[in-house]
Amino acid sequence: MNDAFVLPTRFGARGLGGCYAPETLMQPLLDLEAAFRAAMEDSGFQAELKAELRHFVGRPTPLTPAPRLAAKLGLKALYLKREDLAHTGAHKINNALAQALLARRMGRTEIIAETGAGQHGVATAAACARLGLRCTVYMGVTDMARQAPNVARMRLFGATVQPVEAGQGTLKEAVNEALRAWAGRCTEAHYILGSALGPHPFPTLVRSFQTVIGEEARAQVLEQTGALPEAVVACAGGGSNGLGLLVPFAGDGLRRMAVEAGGHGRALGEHAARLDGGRMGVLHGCRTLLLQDAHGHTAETASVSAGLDYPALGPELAALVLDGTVDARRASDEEALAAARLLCETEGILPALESSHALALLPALAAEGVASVLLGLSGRGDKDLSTYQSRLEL
Amino acid sequence: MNDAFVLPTRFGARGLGGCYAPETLMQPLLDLEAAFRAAMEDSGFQAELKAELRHFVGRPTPLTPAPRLAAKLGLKALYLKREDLAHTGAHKINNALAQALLARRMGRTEIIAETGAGQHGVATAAACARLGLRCTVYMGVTDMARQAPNVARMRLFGATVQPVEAGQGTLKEAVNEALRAWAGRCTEAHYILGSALGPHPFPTLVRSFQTVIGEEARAQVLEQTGALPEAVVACAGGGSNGLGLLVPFAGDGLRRMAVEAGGHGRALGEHAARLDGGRMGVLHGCRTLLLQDAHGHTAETASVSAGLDYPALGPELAALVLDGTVDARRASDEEALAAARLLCETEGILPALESSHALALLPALAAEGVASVLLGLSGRGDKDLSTYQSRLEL
Amino acid sequence: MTLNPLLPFLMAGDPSLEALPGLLAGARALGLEAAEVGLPHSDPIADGPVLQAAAHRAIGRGATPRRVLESLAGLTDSPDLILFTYLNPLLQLGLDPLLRLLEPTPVRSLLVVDLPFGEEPDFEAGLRAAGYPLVPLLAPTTTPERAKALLDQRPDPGPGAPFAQRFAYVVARLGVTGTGQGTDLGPVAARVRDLQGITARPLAVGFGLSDPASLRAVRTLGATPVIGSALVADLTLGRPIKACLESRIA
Amino acid sequence: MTLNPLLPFLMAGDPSLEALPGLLAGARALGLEAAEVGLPHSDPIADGPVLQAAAHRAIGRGATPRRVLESLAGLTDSPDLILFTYLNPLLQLGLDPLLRLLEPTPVRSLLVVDLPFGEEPDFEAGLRAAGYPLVPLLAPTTTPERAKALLDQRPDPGPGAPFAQRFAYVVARLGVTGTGQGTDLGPVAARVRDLQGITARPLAVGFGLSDPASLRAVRTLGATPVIGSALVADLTLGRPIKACLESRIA
Ligand SMILES: Cc1ncc(COP(=O)(O)O)c(C=O)c1O
Ligand SMILES: Cc1ncc(COP(=O)(O)O)c(C=O)c1O
Repeated sequence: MNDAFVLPTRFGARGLGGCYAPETLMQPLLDLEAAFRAAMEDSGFQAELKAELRHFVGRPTPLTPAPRLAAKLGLKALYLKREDLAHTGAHKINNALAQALLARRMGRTEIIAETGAGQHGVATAAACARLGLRCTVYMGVTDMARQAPNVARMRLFGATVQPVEAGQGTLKEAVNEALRAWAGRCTEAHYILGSALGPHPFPTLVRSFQTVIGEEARAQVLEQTGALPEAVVACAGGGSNGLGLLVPFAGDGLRRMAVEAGGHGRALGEHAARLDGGRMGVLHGCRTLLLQDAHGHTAETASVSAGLDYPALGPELAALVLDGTVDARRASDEEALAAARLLCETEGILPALESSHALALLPALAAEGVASVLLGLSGRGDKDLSTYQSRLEL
Repeated sequence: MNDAFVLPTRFGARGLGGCYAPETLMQPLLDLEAAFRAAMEDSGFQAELKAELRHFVGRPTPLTPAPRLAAKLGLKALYLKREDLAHTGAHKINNALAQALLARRMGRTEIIAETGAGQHGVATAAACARLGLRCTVYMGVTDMARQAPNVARMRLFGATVQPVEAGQGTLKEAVNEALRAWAGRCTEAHYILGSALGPHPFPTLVRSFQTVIGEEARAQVLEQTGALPEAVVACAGGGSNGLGLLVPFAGDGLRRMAVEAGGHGRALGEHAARLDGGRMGVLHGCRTLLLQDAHGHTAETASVSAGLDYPALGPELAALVLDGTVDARRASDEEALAAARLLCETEGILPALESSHALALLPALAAEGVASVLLGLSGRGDKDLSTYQSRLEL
Repeated sequence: MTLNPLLPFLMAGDPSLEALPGLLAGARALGLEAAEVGLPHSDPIADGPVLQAAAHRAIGRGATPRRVLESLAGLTDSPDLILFTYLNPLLQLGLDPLLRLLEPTPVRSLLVVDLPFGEEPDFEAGLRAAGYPLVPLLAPTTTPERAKALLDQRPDPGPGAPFAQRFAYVVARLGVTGTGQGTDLGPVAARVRDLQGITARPLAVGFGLSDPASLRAVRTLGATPVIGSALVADLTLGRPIKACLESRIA
Repeated sequence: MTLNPLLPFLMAGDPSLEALPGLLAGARALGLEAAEVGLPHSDPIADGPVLQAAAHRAIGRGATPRRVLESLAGLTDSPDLILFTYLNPLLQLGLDPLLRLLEPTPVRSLLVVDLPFGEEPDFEAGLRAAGYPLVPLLAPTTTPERAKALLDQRPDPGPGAPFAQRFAYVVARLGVTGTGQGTDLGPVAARVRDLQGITARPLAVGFGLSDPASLRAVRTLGATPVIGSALVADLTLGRPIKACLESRIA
């Protein structure tokens, strides 16, 4: 039945993506694709979205030259795309707000979302408060503990935070539970998935709402410097900020890089580096690279950052990597923590732990002779303060 | 010797302000005024400041229409000037960054600052990291406890946070200690005062670096609506965000309002409403309205918000109120907390406790028949999460 | 065609790793023609708390897909089996090893919860060619046109084939598996009647059924009720399979 | 003109509310011509930890400005006093009440730490007219031109006037009052010599002096050393004023 979709459902030479959904969700997904296509062609919707991104979210976010960090690392130039300055503190709001507008346009009055780091949950809760939609956010109990400030923020925005006890109590379980909840309420509720993963049309929808990052960044770096950088770098959890930043540079012949969570070791369960530890599989509705055991059971993951420890990489980003147009790397917990501290001390910017993984790649890039880099600072680190405090012994 | 200053040192009919500084600081203050005047006339400095405000701080900050909150309150239109989206989360960075640039231009390598809510300390620490200046922030021990996240942020930015044990352990004591420290190191260090208070030229300097708020807001509201609002409202601690927002609307014949911390009662020591509990006096280098006992000892203050509990109102804002061109009001702790929750739930924006005091005035304005309001959202509430959690029983 | 009165669902590996053959024999002793066997999966997105917990217990006991299928090899005293599973464990086995594992078992068809027709055409075609058709699912959200298409895509092999290979699975309600609290059977009854208007194949109705009255109501419609979570929960409590099923067949 | 060998600083209200008259008598018994009396203030921005703590203790004991001045009324057995204070308490009293309170006391001049010349011209003129000149302060940051101006603005009433009304206060170092650790007196010696080149009035040197050697060094320059924090700290420990001062005059 995937021929009932109009947009391409697959990515890359190996056909990643697809729509591996329980039948209950098929019609809602078909409806969602139709609504998405209609909205994208509706200038009224586009204008509304643009106005909210500008006046509520604070777009365009700045592109910040980081000369002191660049000098420290031996780069000639470094530019940071400042999604940390977007409302609620990360790129997640671009997608959450757009989907919430879409849901309202579809007549939905209720929103379901999952969250890992809590940023997507906070963004969704904020978007729902802004638009007057009821909101329930599923969050693993481990993540609730390590990202407690975000739990409080969601509640302040009037959202219900549903603790998910299963498994490791992190993002994967939250997605499971959100999918279940959506199956139960799919006639009233829209599910705002938080990254470029899940069944079609979610990966396409989320990526479409996030490319504003790269479009702005490309125009800004050209405006500020008259040239493109040699490399563009983003961290990769599900892949939404990565695609959002990297896709608009597709035709530019520069290096595009995605950094995964290297955690604290290379054995299965000690990291979340799907591209060098994962095998093709299906999870949460799509075919992609997946950390799993020999039996096809999803593996446990580990990362200091709650937003990168998802066992699957979004299918479009995975396809770009497998097809060789995006490079994937990993950064360990320690490297990310050190990179965060260095950015703090040289530029006065506190990055999210997720974004710190992208920063952690810079020394290697400099060593490889790359002179200029544009890096996606996907979020701010306020939510990670307690981790920084304990791990960096402040 | 104040005739050695070139800029006016006094404000309003009653001559508030001045430069009541120990002799040790007089020459540094004279030098500072001279450096400030030179910088303001130097297009190179102006361009540098403008570029940093744009690319690092994220200016212009948005002006957000808040239709759901407006409807709830019975206002026709409400616009929020989003200083919460400025880098580090409040308007404080406008001043901190500008003064840090000025200090570097003066050849200073070291920065001293005081902080109450921690926002100015964080902003100063960030600006110092960005520019490579050494930074020491004085902070009362009570404030360190209630704004712990900001302490961690300052330390991450490489700043030294000096606990100040004296008195109530809040902003007033931090200023005392910062002034003392500056007197000891005034040949190497610049003191970045965080609000429009202290001896000349600080009030003028800080206000000048903050009027970007009102200038942007005025242009934005005209662009978005073609008209000016009936009232412009800001909260008032020392007065920097208030002046920054209100001064550029001076010639517009609209209502300009400043909201002070009403705390939990009307007796001396239970609030920080200088305009209806204060008497003229001199503190920290300037003559202004001051909460004090009969003997001229500074009184204790109380407010749920660490950024508004300073016992003196900055002299320029106090002068505007005494001369009748700005209205002063107070909002209690409870009113501010309720207003914060309402903004969260209707618009998905989490305000700082300070800013919530401005929000708390809106029901009264609506009741007085005001239809349209532009409100200065001076900062975000992430730093106040633990207070919100306990006081709002989340 | 006589009505198959009940389609029981058992979670392989629960309540113990060795329980399955005995439970299947028990079902067969009651004359049940077919049973669903759940392959425990780490991320059962279509299952409610009871089956999630059962799956996780089973995985904890070592109930890997391979071991489960091996435990079914050579069973003769069993109803026809429908392997209820998520796609990924099958993909990881690969088609040929999977077929080799299935061959000696009583499995007659597969119900792959998260595999809509067309997403893995080669895999599905390979299964079908080897005699393992995939069961079509019809949800409350499935429109009539879509239902027709789904039934065509996974067609009825005809009256010569066993129930396990013929039936379509009617999902009784929105949501996940699990005991429904006071499920109103009105809507599913209407859907069953509509479906009976477009297909002659047997229908099973599942998700949320537990009490004998609901099961009877489904039978009254001429469809086979599925009993899953309620049965798994009972077995966990140590009740014998006979007692669990008998009252639900009457 | 003989050199006044020491200018002691006492915090009114410390070490007890009643101590001041006795301490002043003790200073006078040693032949000291003048003493500074600190009016305790809530926000002593120019004071280091010792005087801050003394002020806060004194305030806690009820040492309000009015009470302090009243306790000085009618004292005959006292050196000339310089009232060391911050501006705000004086402003809150108001000029006329302040003058009335000063009149019966041995106070001869005021050192208002945070009142640069010209900031409160009427207030300062009123004090001067009533016989209470303000002491000029000369800091390490004070340029020579600025020093000349400051000395002109608060001029020397001439040799007929007592030391307390004539002297200029040379701030020995940057920072606040308090015991200096190994203060290098080289820079202040140079400054004192430069100042002696532009003014004939007596100079006092304070901030950070404590050990007899430093005090002697100041006297060698022909200036009067001020002993503040070190003295207050000693008195807090219960040492008698005679013992505290004697060793420091020698
Ligand atoms: C700040 C931040 N960056 C990155 C991510 C990773 O998600 P994605 O790969 O979809 O951008 C998250 C997820 O929570 C996040 O919060
Ligand atoms: C967010 C915020 N708003 C307002 C204030 C009050 O200061 P001011 O009156 O100088 O704007 C503070 C001070 O810390 C603050 O952090």
